[in-house]
Amino acid sequence: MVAEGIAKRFGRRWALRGASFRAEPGSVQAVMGPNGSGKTTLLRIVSTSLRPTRGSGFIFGHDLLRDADLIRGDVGVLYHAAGVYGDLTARENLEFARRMWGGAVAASVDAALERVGLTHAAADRAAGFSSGMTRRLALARLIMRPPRLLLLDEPYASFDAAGIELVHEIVRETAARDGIVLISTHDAERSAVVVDGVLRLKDGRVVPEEAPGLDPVRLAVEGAL
Amino acid sequence: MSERIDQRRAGVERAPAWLVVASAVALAAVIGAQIFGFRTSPPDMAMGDLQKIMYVHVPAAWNAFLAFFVVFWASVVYLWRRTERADLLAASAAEVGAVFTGLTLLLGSIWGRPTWGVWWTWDARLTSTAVLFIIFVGYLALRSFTDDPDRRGRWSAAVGIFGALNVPIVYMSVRWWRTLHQVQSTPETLSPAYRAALRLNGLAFLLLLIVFIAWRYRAARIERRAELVAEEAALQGSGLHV
Amino acid sequence: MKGRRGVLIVGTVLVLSGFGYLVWGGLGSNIVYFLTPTELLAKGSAAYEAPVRLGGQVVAGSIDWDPGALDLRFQLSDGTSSLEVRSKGAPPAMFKDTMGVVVEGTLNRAGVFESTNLMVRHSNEYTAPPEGHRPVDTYQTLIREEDDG
Amino acid sequence: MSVRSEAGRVAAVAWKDLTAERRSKANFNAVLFLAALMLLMFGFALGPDTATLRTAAAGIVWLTVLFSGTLAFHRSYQVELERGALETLLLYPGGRSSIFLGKLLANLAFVLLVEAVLIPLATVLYDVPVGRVTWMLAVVVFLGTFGFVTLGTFYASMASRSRAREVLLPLLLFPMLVPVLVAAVEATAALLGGDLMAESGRWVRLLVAFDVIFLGAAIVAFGAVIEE
Repeated sequence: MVAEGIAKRFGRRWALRGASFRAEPGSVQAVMGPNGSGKTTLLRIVSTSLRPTRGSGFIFGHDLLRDADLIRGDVGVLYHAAGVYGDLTARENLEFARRMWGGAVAASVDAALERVGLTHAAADRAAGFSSGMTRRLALARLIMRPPRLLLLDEPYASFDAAGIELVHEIVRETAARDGIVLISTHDAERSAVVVDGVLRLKDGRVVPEEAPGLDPVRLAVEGAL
Repeated sequence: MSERIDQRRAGVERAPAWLVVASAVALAAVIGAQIFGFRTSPPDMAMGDLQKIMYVHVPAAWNAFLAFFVVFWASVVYLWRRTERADLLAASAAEVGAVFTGLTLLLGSIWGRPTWGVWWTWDARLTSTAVLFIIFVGYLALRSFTDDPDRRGRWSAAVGIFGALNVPIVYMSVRWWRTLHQVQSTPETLSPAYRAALRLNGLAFLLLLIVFIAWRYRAARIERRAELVAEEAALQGSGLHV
Repeated sequence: MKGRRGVLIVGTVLVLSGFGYLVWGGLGSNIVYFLTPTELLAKGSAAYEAPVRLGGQVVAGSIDWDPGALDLRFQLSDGTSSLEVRSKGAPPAMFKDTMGVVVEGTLNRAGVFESTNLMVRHSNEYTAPPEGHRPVDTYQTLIREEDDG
Repeated sequence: MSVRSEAGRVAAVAWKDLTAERRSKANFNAVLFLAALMLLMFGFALGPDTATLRTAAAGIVWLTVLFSGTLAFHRSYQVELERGALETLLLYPGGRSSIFLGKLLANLAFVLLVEAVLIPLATVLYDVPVGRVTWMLAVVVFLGTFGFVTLGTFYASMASRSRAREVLLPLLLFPMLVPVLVAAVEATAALLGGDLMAESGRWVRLLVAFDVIFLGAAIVAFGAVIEE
């Protein structure tokens, strides 16, 4: 994955001002930076949800702008807003996702619910879920159809220890399949156990790492400061 | 600070010579054609000098339709190629077209009062012109409510295309619905005394339309360029705001 | 990309066939804007109390206008048969003998057409006056008639 | 990207929207109540004269459907915007026109259900005899509603994400609906009035052409409109 000079403008504000980076298949990158530095925007652009105002990129050999349709099927996301329909039950939410994928899934709805520990709540409406449960439901979607490009936005928020372990399992599985993982987070300590490198964003640009190959734990700790 | 200066510099850029000349020619053509119309055409049998309204009303209507055709065409090009120029051209043509349509409606109303006895009547041509006017007012409103240039371009292109597609259907449906308005005048039904003047005015207004669109398009380009310059400044500098 | 092209083709075909149907589907031709008195009378008993548009020419000398009661009666003819039309309210300025008019309303059991809306068929001809004619006269007559209404 | 898998996606979106609607019900009841109220208010505004009401009935019913149905279109996109669902929805593979068609079907079912209550109510309130023409009337109602819902679903995808959404949707949608309103009202009125001038067929054919044209344009343009 290569991104070159990605910039995005919202109205009169630049959220990104020319971010460039590359990520190899099988790697896990932490995207770090203070609030408003453009982390979420970067993930949304890479996921093809947003078109960059400027810049270009290639993901798995596909042009980010021209072939967004081809990239889309390989992308899995876990965002703040979980993309869960409150009026549907947990099972119906996953059933909807399965049908939108055309029925081809790696894990069944029940298996996915089982793994994220929501079997007991399968028939409950998602509107009544706690935010942790809602995000577990979104994780179940990632389990049903493992993506090649996994994008996690603040994945540690509202998860308990078991939930975080589940997130890390999914991250490791994706990397093991030669997928790419980008994790936007403030929590350097937690992410340190899975990440291979850090993309540090400041004012909408990537700050170059002065010495690549440093101990990821140290880098991560610095990022938190 | 530097943004302001750049904007001003962009603003004082001189208009191209052809546009200035063409504007002068268009203005002279409209005045000349109007004088020609008043001089040469005798008062109409039925409505007397009121017929002179035709020399503005009809050319404005023709050219408004032409402007909306430009909107349609430019919108299709924008959705196809995503070239910003097409979006700006569509917006310029829509603005000028809306003004011409408004003029047509206003004069038509003034003309209708003494001849039909009413300011407004629910016939095919009036109603479809009014609907067309509202559609493109909606188009302009949508543009003003949308900040992101990319989204603004895509949305207004869709509205422009739908609006243009709707025009013939509106016309057909209201034509069956009410058929009070006379059938379109053709050279055969129009006395030769009026024909030349009407054609001359049609051409003069066409020139006016082109010049108006060109000026609006130029202004839109300058606005965009100023925006881009400011964008560039914000990109280079430390502030996140344009 | 392949799917998008498919959608583009299907959509364009739909739009074009819709317009094709409008233009060549015979929708525009053989439209009956109004029935003539002969046609309406031919409907027999179905003609009564059903909303229709009736068109024809005002029979010369048949206009009976009562400005006080805003009551207008005249004979409408298509050359073969004629019907008595009764209309409430002031007629349009251009309403006069031998003018083509279209009225909307229903035929009552008494055989009188009760009009709710009277429209003058406005000619699309713009004619220069013959030599020596003073168009101002015609024009002023129009205004005056309209003021009366 | 076969036709079959796209059809599956259309069905999935329609099923999802309708299930959500069935669960909450609040929206359906609110729209229905508003529509019934409008029928009553039109009655009061036009006076108690049965003949007047009967003549105006076709126009009143269609206008009521238009005003109350517009509320349904916003909700159709509101559920997508509440928890960032739209972004996830757009990441599913396949064409965006399937999302449009799915939403179109759900909205169509919604408005037709409202009409199923509204129209019988109107025939009672305004004393309109429909016995002889029920089937033709159903065809006219379906075609008119289809055109209305096609444009409504399309325009709401923009208006509901815009700043001035309450104003913008009617401003964009209503002038576009003039032909469908005219054709539907005229066809309905002609049917109810005995159709002496054989006009209803022509209006029905115009409605068909209208529906086809805007369905075609909407599925092409929707992809460009919905993306960010």
